[in-house]
Amino acid sequence: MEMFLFTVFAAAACGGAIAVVLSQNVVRMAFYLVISLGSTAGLFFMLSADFVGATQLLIYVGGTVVLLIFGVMLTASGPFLTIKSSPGSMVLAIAVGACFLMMVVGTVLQVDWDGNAARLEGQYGASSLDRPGYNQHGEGHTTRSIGTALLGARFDKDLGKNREQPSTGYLLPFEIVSVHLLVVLIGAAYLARAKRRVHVPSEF
Amino acid sequence: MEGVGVQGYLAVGAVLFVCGVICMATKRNGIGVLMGVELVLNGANVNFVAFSKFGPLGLDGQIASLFVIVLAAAEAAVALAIALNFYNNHLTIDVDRANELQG
Amino acid sequence: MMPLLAAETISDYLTDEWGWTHVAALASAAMVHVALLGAFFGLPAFAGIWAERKVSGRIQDRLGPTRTGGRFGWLQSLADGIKLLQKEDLWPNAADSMLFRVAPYIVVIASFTAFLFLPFSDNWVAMSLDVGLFLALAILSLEVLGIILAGYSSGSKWSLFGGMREAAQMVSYEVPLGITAVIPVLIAGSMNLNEIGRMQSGWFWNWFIFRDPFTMLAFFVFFTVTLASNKRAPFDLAEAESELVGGFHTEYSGFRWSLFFLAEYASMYFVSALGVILFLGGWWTGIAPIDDFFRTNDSWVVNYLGNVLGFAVLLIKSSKLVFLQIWIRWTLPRLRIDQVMTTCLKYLVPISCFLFLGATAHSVMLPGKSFFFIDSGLGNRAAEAAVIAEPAQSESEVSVAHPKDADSRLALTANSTVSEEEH
Amino acid sequence: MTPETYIQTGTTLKWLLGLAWLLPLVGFCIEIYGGHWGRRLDPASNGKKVKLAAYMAVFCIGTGFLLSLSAFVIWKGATDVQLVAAAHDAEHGDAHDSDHAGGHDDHEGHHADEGHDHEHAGGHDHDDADGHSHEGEARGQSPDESEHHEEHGNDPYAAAFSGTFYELAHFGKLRIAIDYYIDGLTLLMFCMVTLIATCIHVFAIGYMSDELTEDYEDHFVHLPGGKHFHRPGRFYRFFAFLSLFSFSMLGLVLAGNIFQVFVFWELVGVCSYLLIGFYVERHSASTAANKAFIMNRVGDFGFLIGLMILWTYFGTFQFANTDPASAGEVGLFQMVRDADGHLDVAETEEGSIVSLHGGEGRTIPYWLLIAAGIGIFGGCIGKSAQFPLQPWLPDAMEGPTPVSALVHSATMVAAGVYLTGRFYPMFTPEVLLTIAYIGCITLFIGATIAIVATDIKRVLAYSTISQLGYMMLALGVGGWVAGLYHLITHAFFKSLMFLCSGSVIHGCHHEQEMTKMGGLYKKMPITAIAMLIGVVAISGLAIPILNVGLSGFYSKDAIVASALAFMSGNRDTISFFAIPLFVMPLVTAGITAFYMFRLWFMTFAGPPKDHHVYDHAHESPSVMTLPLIVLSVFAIGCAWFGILENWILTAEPAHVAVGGTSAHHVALSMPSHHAIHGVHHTAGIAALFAAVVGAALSAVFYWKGLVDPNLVKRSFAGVHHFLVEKWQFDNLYDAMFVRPVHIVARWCTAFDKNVLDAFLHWLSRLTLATSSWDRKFDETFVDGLVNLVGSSTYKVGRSLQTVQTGSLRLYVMFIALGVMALFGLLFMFFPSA
Repeated sequence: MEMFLFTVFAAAACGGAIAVVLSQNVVRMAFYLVISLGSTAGLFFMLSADFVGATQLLIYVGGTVVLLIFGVMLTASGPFLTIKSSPGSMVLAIAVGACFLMMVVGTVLQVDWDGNAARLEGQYGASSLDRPGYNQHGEGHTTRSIGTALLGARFDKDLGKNREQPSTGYLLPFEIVSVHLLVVLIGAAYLARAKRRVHVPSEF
Repeated sequence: MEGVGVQGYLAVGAVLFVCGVICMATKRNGIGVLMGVELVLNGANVNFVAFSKFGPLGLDGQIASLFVIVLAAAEAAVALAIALNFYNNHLTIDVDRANELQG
Repeated sequence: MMPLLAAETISDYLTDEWGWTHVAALASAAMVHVALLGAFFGLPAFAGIWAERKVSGRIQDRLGPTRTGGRFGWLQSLADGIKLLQKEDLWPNAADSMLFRVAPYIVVIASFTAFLFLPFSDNWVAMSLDVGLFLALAILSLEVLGIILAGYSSGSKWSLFGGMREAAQMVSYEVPLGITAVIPVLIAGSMNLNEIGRMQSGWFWNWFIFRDPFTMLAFFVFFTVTLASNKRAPFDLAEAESELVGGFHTEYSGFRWSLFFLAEYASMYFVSALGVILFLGGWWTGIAPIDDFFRTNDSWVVNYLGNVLGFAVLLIKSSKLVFLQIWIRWTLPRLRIDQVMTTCLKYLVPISCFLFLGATAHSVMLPGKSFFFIDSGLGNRAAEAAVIAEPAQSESEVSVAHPKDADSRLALTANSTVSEEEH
Repeated sequence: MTPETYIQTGTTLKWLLGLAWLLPLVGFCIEIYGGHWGRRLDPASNGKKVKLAAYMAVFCIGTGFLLSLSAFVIWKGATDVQLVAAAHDAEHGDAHDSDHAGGHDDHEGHHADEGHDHEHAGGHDHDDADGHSHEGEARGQSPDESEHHEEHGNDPYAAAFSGTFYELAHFGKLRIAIDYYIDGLTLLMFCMVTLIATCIHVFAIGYMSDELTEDYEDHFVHLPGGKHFHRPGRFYRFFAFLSLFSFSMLGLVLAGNIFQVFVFWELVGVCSYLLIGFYVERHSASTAANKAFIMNRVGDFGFLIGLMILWTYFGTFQFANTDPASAGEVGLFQMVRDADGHLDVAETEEGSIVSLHGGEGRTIPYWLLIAAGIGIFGGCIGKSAQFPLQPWLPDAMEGPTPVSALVHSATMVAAGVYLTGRFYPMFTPEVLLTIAYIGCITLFIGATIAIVATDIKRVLAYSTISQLGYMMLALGVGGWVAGLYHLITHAFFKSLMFLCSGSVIHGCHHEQEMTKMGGLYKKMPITAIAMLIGVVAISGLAIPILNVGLSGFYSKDAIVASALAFMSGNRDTISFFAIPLFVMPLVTAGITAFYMFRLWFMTFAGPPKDHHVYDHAHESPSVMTLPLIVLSVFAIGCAWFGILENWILTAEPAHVAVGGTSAHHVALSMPSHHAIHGVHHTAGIAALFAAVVGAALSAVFYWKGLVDPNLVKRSFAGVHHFLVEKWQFDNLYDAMFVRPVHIVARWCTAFDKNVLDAFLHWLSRLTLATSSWDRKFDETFVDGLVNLVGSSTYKVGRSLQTVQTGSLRLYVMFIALGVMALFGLLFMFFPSA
C-alpha cells in the first residue's frame, strides 16, 4: 500500500515537474506545477509530516500558484503566454540536467543507507527509525510539536531520555521569519504599485 | 508491507530539483523561471522531510522545510512584484530581454 | 479512537474474516468508501438545490418548483440533473481544451476532499488528523484554482473576468477566514476538528460562540467570510449574471457545468458544518444530560445511536446555516467588486485581528471562564482530549522524564498560550 | 624665636615676596596683550594710545613695593633683631674693642659681628664647644636652638629663610626647583628694587609720553630720501618690558638656588636686550643691544662653567636649606663652610682638598673651588660691566633714559654685585683677590673715561662702571657690608641722577651733549637741585666735624676703610701689589667728585652754550619731578644713623666679621670688622679730602672758568684721546676678536665656496646621473612590468566580458555546471573511503 501510494505520488510529482519543463504555455505550466506540488504534499503526508504537507498545500498550491497565475494573467496576455525557447538551449539544458540528475542519483545510490541506518540506530536508539506506516498509532501528529518548537519548546527532545538541558527551539527564527514576511509584504506592495500607465501598442 | 526507503524520496527530490534547474535554464518567461525556482525549493524540501523521517533530523527537518516554504512564498511575492515591474517597464516578460547588465 | 471509516478497518475485516486477498480487500474497501461518499455528497447537493429553489420561490413570493416529485417538487433537482446530463458537452474553439476539461474536476475534488476531515459525529470522521482544520481549509482553497483555470481556459473575456475576480476575492478572504477559524483553535488548543467538537460537549453555553463576546462576533465574521469564499451572494462576483453572463462558467454546459454547482453546494454544506463544529457545539445537542446519557452508556448500541443522533444534530444545524445562506442570497443585493475588496481588507481583516487578540486576552485573563462567567470546564475537557489524542508513549515519557512538565503541558493546552514555567 | 614662629614667619615672607615677585609678571602678560588691544578698545583715545599699560605697570611694581615693605617689617618684628645704631658707627670703634675683649656673653651688638653661619641658626657653637656633627646641626636643632636664639637676641642668622616654592623636575639627583632664600639682604634688595623701579615707572609715564601716538617720528632714524622713520608708538610695550625686567630682577634676588639665579640672570639679560634695543630701528640701539647681550654671554660662559663644577662636586644648586620639612638636604653654603665659616682644607699629595659638610663625604679640590668662584664671578663681570667686559654699559645708553636708570641702579648691574655678595661664602681668598683687582682696575678706568665724556648719560654710565668697581673692590677686600652698602646707596643716587639726566634730556628735546647745555638751573630748578644732591652723594662729600654727609659718603667711607684695612693687613704677603687696592679708590674718589661736579656745572651752571637748546628747555612735569624728589630724600638720608648698614650686617656671612688669614695658595689676611673700624677714621678723612679736592678742581675748571678745560685738553692731547677712545678697549676688542673672526669667516667662506660647494656639486651631478639611469630602468622595466600586468588584466577582463551575457538562463546553466564541476573535483580528489 505504501509502495503503491508512493509510486502514485512520486510519478505525479516527477511527471508534473517534467511537464512543467516541457510545456510551453505558462498557464499549463502552472497547472502542472500544481500537480507536482500537490503530489509532493502527498509525499509529505507519507513521510508523516502532516503539518508540512498541509502548509505546502495551503501556501504553495493555494497561495503561491494562485499568485503566479495571477501574475501570468496580468503580464502575459496574448503573445507572451507562449514564449518558445530555442531547441538548442532546450537540448543543452536537458543534457546538463541529465548529467546533474545522474550525478545526484548516483551519489544517492552509492550511499550505504542500511549501514547508516544501523549506525544511527546505535547512536540514537531505534525509536526514531522504527516507524510504522502512515496513520498508525501516534503517527503524523507533529502539529503540536512543531507549534511548540516554533514557540521555543521542544517536546520531542526535551521530554526524551537523558535530556537535562532544554533546547531553545525555533522561537528566534520564527520571529525573524515573521518580520521578514512583513517586510516582504510591504516591499512587494511597494514594488508592484502602479507607477505609470504603459501604453501598450495596438498590434499586441 | 515493503517500506519505501529514503532513496526513493531522495530520487524524487533530485528529479524535482533537476526539473527546476532545467526550467530556470530554458524558460524565457520570467514567471516560468519563478516556477523553476519553486520546483528547486520543493526538491530540497522533499529531502529535508525525508531525512526528518529516516535520519536523525527529527522535527528539525520538518521545521526547516516549513521555513523554506514560507520564505519561498515571500520570494515568490517579491519576484512577482519584480516581474510586474519589469513588465511595466519593458512591455514584455521575456527574461532574455533583461540583459542590460551584460558585460 | 480509530477512525471508523479508515481504510484499514474495512480491508482488515475483509482479509481477516472473509479471507480475501489484500489487494481485493483494499479495492472493495475503496469501492465501499466511494459509494458512501458519493451518496453523501450527492444528497446534500440535491437537497441544497431543491431547497434553494423552494426558498427563493418563497422569498420572492412564489411557490417555487411544484410539479416534479409531487407536491413539493422535491424531484426537481433530480430532473435538473438528468437534464444537465443530457446536454451536449461542448467547448469553445479558443479554449485551452485540456485545462477546460480538467478545471471542474479540480473544483469538485477540492470541495469533496475537504469532507475527509469533517467529523459528522463523535469520532465519525474519515481522517482524524491533528492538522484537520488546517488541511481542510487548504484543500478548500484549491477550489479557487479550478475556478481560475476554468475562467482562463474558456477563452472568453467574461470567463476571464470572472476567474480574475474570484482569484482576487478568494486570496483576500482567506486571510480573515483563517484568522477567525484560528480563534476556536486557540481556545481548544487543537486543530483536530474532532477534538474541537468534543470540547463543546455539555450544556449549550459550552459552545464556543457563547464563550466570550469575541467568539460570538467571530462566528458572524466567519459566516460572512464563508459566504464570500463560496462565491455566494452577495459576494458572487465571479458569476455575476447581470455583468459577466455567467462568469467563469459561461462557456460550460452539461455535466461539467453541473460539477461546478455540485461543488458549490457541497462547499456550502461543508463550510456550514465547519462553522457548526467550530462555534455552534458541533454534533452536541447542547443539553448535557442527553449527550451524557449516550456517551457514558456501556452498550455499543446506545453509543451508536448517540452517534447517529449527533450526525442528525450536525446536519440540522448546518442545514440551518445553509438556509441562512440562501436567505441572504435572495435578500441582499450584490456588491461591486471594489466594495467586496473594501469589505475584506478594510473591515473584516482588522476586525478579525481584533477579535483574535480579544479572544487571546480573554483566555489569558479569565482562563476557563465562559461568556457567562461560568466555569466551563474547558481545561478538563482539553486535557481529556489531549490525552485521548496523544499516543500513550508520550504519557509514559512525560511521567518518567519530566513529571513537572505534564502539568505545564496540560495548562498549555488549556490556555493555548505558552506559559513561562515551561522552561 | 620658636620654631613655630620661624615657620610661620618664613611662610608669610615667602608668600609676600612671591606675590611681589610675580605681580610684575602678571602685569607684563596683561600689558603686552592688553596694551596692544587697549587702543582699539578705547575709541575715545582718538588715535592716541591710552596710558593703561603704564598704570598697570606702576600698580604692579608699587604693590610689590608695599608688599616688600610689609615683608620687611614682618621680618624685622619676627626675627627680633636688635639693631644698635651705634654699634658700627665710626665713632664707636673703641667701644667695639672693649666688646671683643669682653667675650660673647655681652649680648649688645657683639654677636652680630661674630661668625655665625646663616644656616647654623645661632651662635650655639660658642656655647656647645663639644659641637654637633655638621649634618645634624643644620636642622633638627631648631627646637632646642630656639632658646639660644632668645638668649642671643641679636642673632642675625636666625633671620634667614629658605625653601622651595615649587619643584619643577627631578632628573636623578638633579633637582630643579623654584626656591627662595630670604634674609635681610634679600628683603633690602626687594625694597630697594621695588622702590626705585616704582619711581622710574612713574617717571617713565612722563618721559615716554611722546610714544603715546599712532604716528611716532623717530628723529634718529634717517630713511633714504631725507625723511624720518615713522612708526606706531610703543608705550605699552615699554612698560611691559619694564614689568618683565622688574620681575626678572626680583626673581633673581629671591632665588634660592644658583641655577634659578642663572635663569633669572639670563632673563635680566634678555630684558636689558629688549630695552636697550627699544628703538630697534636705530642702528646704534640695535648694535648696542647686541653688544650688551653678547658681552654678557661671554661672562655667562664662566657662570656656566662655575655651575657645572658646583653641580658635579656639590650635587645641589640650593644656597642653603633651613626648611624643617626637607631635613637632610644641605645647601652649598652649608656644605662648603662650617659653623664658624671656615673651609675644611686638607693638604694631600694630589693637592688641597676641601671636605664638604653634610654631603656623604664629598670633597672638592681646592683649585676647582677657585675655578668655580672665578667662573661665577665671570658672570658677575659681564653683568656688572667689570674690567674686561665693561664696554657694553656706555653703549647701553641707547635705551630710553628710564631704562638706563633702572639698568644702572637697581637691576642689571646690581645683579652682578648682588650675586657676588650672595655667593660670598663660596669664594676662596684667591677669588676675592681677583675680585678686588678687577674692581680696582674697573673703577679707575671708568672714572678716567668719565672725565672726558661729554654726553650726559655717558658720564653717568662711566661713573656707574666706576662705582661698580668700588663695590667689587669692597667685596674683594673683605668689606662685604661696605660693598652691598654702597650697592644700595648707589642705587638711590644713581637712579636719581639718571632720572635727572632724563629730565634734562626730555626738557632739552633729546639733546644729550653737555657741551650744548649750561645754565639750565634757571630753567629746571627741581631737576638741578635733585641732580646736585645726587652729585654730592656720589662724591662722598660731608661736613668733616659733624661727620654728617649724604648717603654716598658713608658707603664710600666704608669701602675705602676696608681697602685700607686690607692693604695694611696684606702688605707683607703681596707687598707692592696691595698698594693700588687702597690708592686707586682713594684717587678715584677725587676723580669721581671731579667729573660729577663737572657734569653738574656743565649742565646747570654757567652761561648757556647753545641758545637753541636753552630757549626750548623747560622743567619737566610733576609726574617726572615727583620721583626725583622721592629719590632725593633717599639719596640724602638712607644711610643716616647706620640703620641701613646694620640691616645689611644681619645677612653677613659668618666668616667675614672676624677676618682671618688664608695660606692656601696666596697668603692673604682678610680684615675683620675690628681692623676695619680701626682705620675707619683715617680712610674717611682721606677719602673726604680727595673728594673735596676733586670737587674744587671741577669748580675751578667748569664753574668759575679759572682754567680753560680746552687748554688742558690740548696740553694732554694724547691722554685725552686715549680717554676719549675709552682706553682703546673697543679698538682693542675689534682688533683682537672682531677682525680675526672676520678673517676666519672669510676663510670659512672661501672653504665653503671652493671645497664644500664643489664637493656638493659633484655629489649632485653624481645623483643626477644615477637618477637618470634609475629613470631609464624605471621606465623600461618597472613601468613595462606594470603596464604588462595592466594590459594583460585588461585583456583577460575583455575576454571574460562575453561571459557576462546578462542572460538569466545562462547563469543558471553556469551555476549547474559549476556545481557539477565541484562535485567532480570532490570525487576526484576526495574519493570516499
